[in-house]
Order: sequence, then structure tokens, then C-alpha cells
Amino acid sequence: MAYNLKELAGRPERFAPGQRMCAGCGSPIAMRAVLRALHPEDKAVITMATSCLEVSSLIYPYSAWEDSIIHAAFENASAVTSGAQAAYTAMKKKGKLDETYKFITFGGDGGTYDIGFQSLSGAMERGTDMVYVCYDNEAYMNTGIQRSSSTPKYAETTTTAVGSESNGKVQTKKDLTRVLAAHNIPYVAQTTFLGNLKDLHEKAERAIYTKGPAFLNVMAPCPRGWRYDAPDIMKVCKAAVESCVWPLFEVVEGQWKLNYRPKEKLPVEEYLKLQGRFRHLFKPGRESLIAEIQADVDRRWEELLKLCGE
Amino acid sequence: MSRRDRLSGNEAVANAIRQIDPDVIAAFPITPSTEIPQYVSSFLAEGKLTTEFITVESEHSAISACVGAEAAGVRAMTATSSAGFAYMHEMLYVAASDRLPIVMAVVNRALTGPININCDHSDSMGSRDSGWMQLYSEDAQEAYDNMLMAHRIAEDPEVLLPIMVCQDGFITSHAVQNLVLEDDETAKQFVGEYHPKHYLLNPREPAGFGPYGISAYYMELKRQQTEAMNHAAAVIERVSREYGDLTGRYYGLIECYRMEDAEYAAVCIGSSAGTGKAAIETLRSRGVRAGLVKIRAFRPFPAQAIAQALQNVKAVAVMDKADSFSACGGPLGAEVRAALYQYGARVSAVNFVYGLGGRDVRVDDFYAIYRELQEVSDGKDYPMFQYIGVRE
Amino acid sequence: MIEIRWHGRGGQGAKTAALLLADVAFTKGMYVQGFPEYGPERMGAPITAYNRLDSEPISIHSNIYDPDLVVVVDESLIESVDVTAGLKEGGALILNSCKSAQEIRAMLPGFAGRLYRVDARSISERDIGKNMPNTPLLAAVVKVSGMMEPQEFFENMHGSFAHKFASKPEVLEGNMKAIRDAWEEVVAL
Amino acid sequence: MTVGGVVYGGANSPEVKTGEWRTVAPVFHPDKCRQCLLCFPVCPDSSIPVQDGRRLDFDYDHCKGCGICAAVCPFGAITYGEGKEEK
Repeated sequence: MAYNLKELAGRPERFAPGQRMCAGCGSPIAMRAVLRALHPEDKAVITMATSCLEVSSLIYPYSAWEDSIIHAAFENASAVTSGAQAAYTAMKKKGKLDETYKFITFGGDGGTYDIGFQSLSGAMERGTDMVYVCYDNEAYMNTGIQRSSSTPKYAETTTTAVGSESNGKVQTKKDLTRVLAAHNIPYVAQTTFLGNLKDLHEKAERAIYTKGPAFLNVMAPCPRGWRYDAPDIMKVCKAAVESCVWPLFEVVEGQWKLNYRPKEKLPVEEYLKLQGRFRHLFKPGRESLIAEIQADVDRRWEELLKLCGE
Repeated sequence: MSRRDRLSGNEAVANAIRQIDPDVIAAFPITPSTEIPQYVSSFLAEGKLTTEFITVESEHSAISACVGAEAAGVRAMTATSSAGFAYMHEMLYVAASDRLPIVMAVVNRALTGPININCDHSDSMGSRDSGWMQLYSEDAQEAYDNMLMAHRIAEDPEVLLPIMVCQDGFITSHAVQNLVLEDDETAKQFVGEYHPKHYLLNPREPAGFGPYGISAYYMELKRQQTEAMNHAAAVIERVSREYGDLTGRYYGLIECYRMEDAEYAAVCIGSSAGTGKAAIETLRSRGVRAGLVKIRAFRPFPAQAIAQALQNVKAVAVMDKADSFSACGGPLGAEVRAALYQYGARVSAVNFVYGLGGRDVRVDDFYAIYRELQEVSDGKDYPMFQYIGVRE
Repeated sequence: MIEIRWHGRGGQGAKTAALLLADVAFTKGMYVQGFPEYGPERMGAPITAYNRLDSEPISIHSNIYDPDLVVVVDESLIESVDVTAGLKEGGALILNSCKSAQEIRAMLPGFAGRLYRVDARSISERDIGKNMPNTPLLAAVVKVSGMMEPQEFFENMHGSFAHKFASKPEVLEGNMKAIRDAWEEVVAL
Repeated sequence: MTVGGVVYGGANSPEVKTGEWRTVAPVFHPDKCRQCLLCFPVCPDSSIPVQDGRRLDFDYDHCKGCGICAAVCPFGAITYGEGKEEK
């Protein structure tokens, strides 16, 4: 079905206002888009890892969620989903439930790339019929912008401070989407916010309606942690895609597919300069660092092109 | 019709699980509880269970999956020991605060380190303040019986707390003994159906579990848990009475063995109680008025019942199969002494730490304990706590 | 109460034998315990297993220190394990061995108690086709302990083997033969 | 208080008026709006109501004033000025 935002906008909003995320946060944009992809006649059980999202959307006695939601801890969202999904299977088998439920898990990069990785990997390997959506803002924002394994190289965070002896994070970003693809699950995709969110919607819908495990990695910028002006979020996302820092691709039943190829690859500094967390790279004497980032982005992009048969 | 059989403690628990047929089981292997998920797997392979069995990648995920399943509206179970138990620690608190009546079979084993696979109670004692109910079993029969009662206790609307059914690793889990199994239909009927009130998969009303509890609400939510634990004592007694009427096997919060006229008593938990009983029979034949109080429910802690049972003895040995490293003895010692003090029972209470890491407790050890109690009641000084069977 | 201690090596079936013995006694209506020494079992390493058998319920949950009967599944253990430790006065030791009485007595200097020999290895190799000493040893234990008449024991074992080897009747016959032969061949030294 | 702090019955967060956080308010100019709806999905606060395929004025009870909507509007139909009470 062709993407029609007007029609989709008519669907009931499943992520309600009144949640307490920061003004301009990318995460609720992702939540809203993913939940819009859920067919209105279907229900969902949503699981959340401890995160900004959790402590802002489910604060006793308030919930911002129209669907059932459970938060248990930081590191185990996928395991909790496994249990809820098994309960659903059990109830269905026993004829105790007529409705269709979908199982969606939301975690930040901390709860996904790092502390929640074991639980995620386990649930994926077991073939749990669920979608794991990572809203990747590249650091532990909930606790105050500490580095994660998703934080890109040379980014400044509160645990990768920049100073005379430090250029920020030393290590490169973990390529989690590829790690998930290596789980040989039916659907893996990477996306972010672009235009009218067509790419995100289509991937979310495909992920939700794929039988078995699916993983969706959504770059969801954080104005506070990345230090850009909140209104510029879409500009930042576009630059990430145009510079190939965050390519759009999916892996369907093992088949790699590139979803977007920039006509002209944007130099990586055009992406970096939008964000205060990379400001130090533009100081004299640090030119080689940007070149290094560019080389890394180029190498990964070439690898991706190969995987996608481009 | 009930059936006489001879099974190990793990087999007994597995048979209870087979009869209960919970909707979801999530478990990870760890000695000595590993056999339980193995039996579950073989029951499933033979079509004797309808359970959804989640072979998780860790104990943390096992208990997390149980939280998810139970919150979703079904019965969930797991089994574990020792390090696996400790790995669950954080989620035990979550399960309790979410008020999810999960049932966990615990096969007690010493907590590393050094690594040791044998029995003591350091694993479950480490989570005594997690908000779970704890029932301890003397032998395979009790482990089986406690499992059949566990759901009824945990799911009672006045309680709604998770429960662990503990037995001693290897000592009972791997020892074959005689026991009586209820027939499947009787067991199923006793356990009954589960009808949660608020749950994730309720199509009429969505639910949100595990919210952020700000300071304005957190303390009231904790207070609620304590209230539930207060109710639990009466519910355990009621369910146990009903179970006794059905099977002829009656249990309380504690078991008093030859306490009517006892002058010297031991208080202990688990399989050692059986060894103590054998010692008492011999001592009685020699004219020593020995008795024993076995703790079945450690959470809720039956302080008043214990104080009452001990109020007329001359001296009591409180036996801990776990050290607290408080430099003041073990957890049972601390709590029994507090109970005696609260209820005005002026009894000399000698705290013994024993059986750590599978150190065997013999009938002879009990003779020595009762001898020590006789000396204490004759005026001998005794330290805050002491060890049994340790090389100094 | 009869207390029995088994000495074997991991993989030789001492634990299984203890559980089988518990089964046999259970079917006779006795109260039983059968348990291994608690620990990891490794192929070849010395292991201990135990039985308590009684007409009354058994509540003791400790290891056995003063057994009425000791069964040694592998005679090479005698060099490294004190197999007669705590053996009650008037108790008995059953040894799986093909050695002569003199040779065996020489292996157990200072032991003056009742001593039985059964060549469980030869019996099992002959009757079952492989070295599975626990079945013949079981027969020896039942006979020496006097806990059961032969006919009742054989019928019991037949019932339990028929269940265990339902799909392999030839194995059943071999095992039954090993039991009968061991009953005949166990000798007091 | 509910047992276990379970919140049931779906979303009740709209009771929390996050519009109070706003220091800068977006202003909707319906005359310039071509109803492309680009602003609707990028609002983190679900504060751009859409009815029958047309966006309505902001839900100022909840709009935190982040300004993303104004930045994506190709037609100048949303201005993002100074002051909390722009409207």
C-alpha cells in the first residue's frame, strides 16, 4: 500500500501528549511513527528498557501509552517481551484471547547496544515474534550524556571529556544493525527521520508485520546531548544520511538492500559541524581527526554497498 | 487417588510443575536445579505439558521473562540456584513490587566464592528482603507439597506476591526418597485457574506495569508490599489447612517437633530439621527433653509463632545455614532473637552457623548442640555466634 | 535401618546401582533413600553413593559414616580410598573382584569383618555382553543384606527391567540372567 | 493507590499540561498552510491535531515549544517567535 500520511494521520494517536521528554526530543517522534504503523484494529504490548522514554512516559499515576506497556529494568526489555509473547501464545493456544497483539520493544542505545544486548541477542536467537526498536541517540542521555558503544568516535560526552589530552571518545561506533543482521533473523533495518517519515513508517510496518524477530534501528537525535538547536533535528538527520554516516538499508531474509543512495556524498564535516559534541574537531590542529572520521565512514559505506550488491 | 512413589527432590518438583502445567516456564541451567528444566523439556517432548518453555540465555532473562509473562496475565515459573539466583536479584525486587505472583523453585546452593556447588542457604537468604515469600522444604515430599500450594498462596488477592519454594541442593534435590504424589486431577483442581485482575493482554483495558515511582508515591507502594506480606501469613495457613484436609499432610508457618515439654530446642531450616528429629528421638530415649522448631515460612517471618514455641525452653540453638558477615551471626539468629525480645521470651539463644558449602551435618552434630544448650542453661557463657564443624 | 555405602568410579554405575537398590526396596514397601555424594561426577574419579533402607520413615539427611554394608564396584579403589572406614562391627563388605580370597584379604590388611566377593565384571560381560557391574552387584547386595527372598527379588527386577527395556527384550533377558548368576556366585570369603 | 502501582485504562498523560514548559511558542497561520502535514509527524508532543486530513491549531496544553514544526514548514505557515504567550 502506498504511503499516505493524510490517511495515517487519521489513525488514533497511540502515544499521547503529556509525556515529559525534553522539548524537541527525537525519541517520541520515533515512538509515534512506529505506533502509527500498527494497524488500528490490532493491539500491542509494548516493553520499554529503562531510558529517558520510560521515566518520561510512564510516571505513576500517568501513562502516555494507549496500549499495554511494561517496564522492568534497563537490561532486560527483550526478555520481558519474550515472556509476554509466550503468555500470548499460551492464551491463544488455550482459546482465551481473540484479539491480535503485536509485541514491540523500545530501548535507547544504552539499553540496546550495551547493557541490554545479551537479552536482545537471546530473544532474537530464540525467534521471538517481536520487534525491537532502538531509538539511537548515541549516548546514555537519561543519566546525563555518558558515552555508550553507540557513541561515534571523537564525540564529546560527559565520560569522554575533551581536553588537552583528549579528543573525545577514542573508539568507533559499534555497528549494531549489522550485528543484528548476523543473527539471521527475518528483518533488520536502519532508518531515521526524513521528510514525511515514509522510510521509517514503511520499515516499522514491515518489522511489526514480519513473523518472527525483527530489529529496527532508528537514529533519534538528542538536542541536549548532541548540542544542536532543537528545531534543527530534521536537518541533522538529513545530513547523517546524505553524508553516509547513517545509511538507510534493510536486510530482508538475509538479502541486503540499500534504500537510499545520495547523488553526491556530503562531506562528513557538514554533518559534524551541526553539532556541538564535535565542536572541538574544528579547532586548529585537529584537522586530521575529521579526515579520519571521513575515511572510516567511506570504508563502512563501501562495505555496505558491497553487501547490498550495489 | 494419591500414589506412593520414590523420587528425588528435583523430580518431585518437576512432577508438581507437570501437574500445575503453568502457561510459561523460563529457565536457565545451573547446578543443582538444572534437572528441573530438563524434566520440563522431556515432559514437553512427551506431550505431558502444554507450557510455553522459554530457554533463555541467562537467569536474569529467566526471571525477566517470568515478569513479562505474569504481567501479561498468565502463570509463570522458573527454577534456579546460587549464582543464577543472585543474577536474578534485581528482578526479584521488580517482580515483588509489580505484585506478580510468580512461582520459583529454588534449589539452595552456596553462593560463590569460592565457587562451590553444594548446599547452603546463602543464595536465598541474600534475597530475603526482596519482597518474595519464601517457603523452605525439609525433603522431597515437602518440596512437592509446597509447589502445589505456591500458586494458591501467591495469587490470593490479599497477597499477590511472588513466592519461592526452596529445598536443599543435592541433599534433597538429588536424593531419592519415598513420597506421596496426588493424582493429576486432584492436584489440578486444588491449584485451580488463574484469573488476574489487571494484566497486559486484557483487551478490555490496557495496563501499564513498572512505572517510575517518584518520592511522592514510592513509600506508599512499599508500604503496600508490607501489608501484602502481613496478609500472607494467614493465607499460607489457610491454604495449607485446605491442602492438609485434602491430602492428610498438614503444614503451618513453622513445625514444632516434640516441643510440648521441650527444655532444649533447635531452630533450623530445611533438610537439617530431619537429621535433628532423628537426634531428638535418641536424646529423648536418654531422658533429654529436646525439641525442634522448623521454619517453613521464612518470609513472611513468623516472629510471634516462633517466640511462643520457644517461650518455655531453657535454651535454644538457632541454626543458620548461611553467614551474614555482620560479625553477629546469621540471619535466622538475628531474627529469632529479635522475635524473642519483642515477645518477652527470656530464653538463652545460641546462634550456630553450620553446613556452609555442603559441610555435612550429622546426627552427632545435633547431640553436641543439645549438650551445649544444657551447659548454657547451667550458666555457661556463650558467644554472639559460633560455628559447627569448622576447622579453626 | 540398613545403611549402605557404594564406592565406584564415575561412569561405572555406582550411583545408578544405589538408585536401583532404592527402587527394589521401595517395591517391597520399604522406606528408602538413594543418593550420590553431592558433587560433580567425572568419568573415572572416585565417587560414593549411599542407601538408607528401613521399615520406618527416614528423616536423616546426612551422609553415611557407619554403614552396615559397603560395596566396592572397582577394586582398584582400595588402594586410594579407605573403603572400610566406619563399617559397623558385624557389617559386611562386598567386592567386585575375580581375585582369590587370599589376594583380597591381603588387599585389606587389618579388616577382619565379613567379606564377600562377586565377579560382577565377568558375569556382566558374559550375560549382558559388556562390563556393567552394577546389575550383578545389586543381586549380591540384596542377598548379603537378607532384605529379600530370591524369588521376590527376581520378580521385582523382571518387572522393573521389562519397563526399562520395553523396546529391547534381549537386554532384559541378559540382565535377568546376570542377576540370577550373581545371586548364585556371590561367595563369602 | 493501585496495587503494585499498575496504571490501567490507557493514556491519561494528557492530564499533565506540559505546555507550561514552553518558553517560545509556535504560531499557526492557516491562511498560509497548504496542509502538506509535514509538521504533524515530527512533533514530539503529539500536539498538532489532525482532523479529516487537515491540521488544526496547536494543542497549547501540551506543546513544549521545541520549534521543529516551524523548521520543517516549507510555506511559512508556522512562525516561531519569542515569548511563551505568543498566541
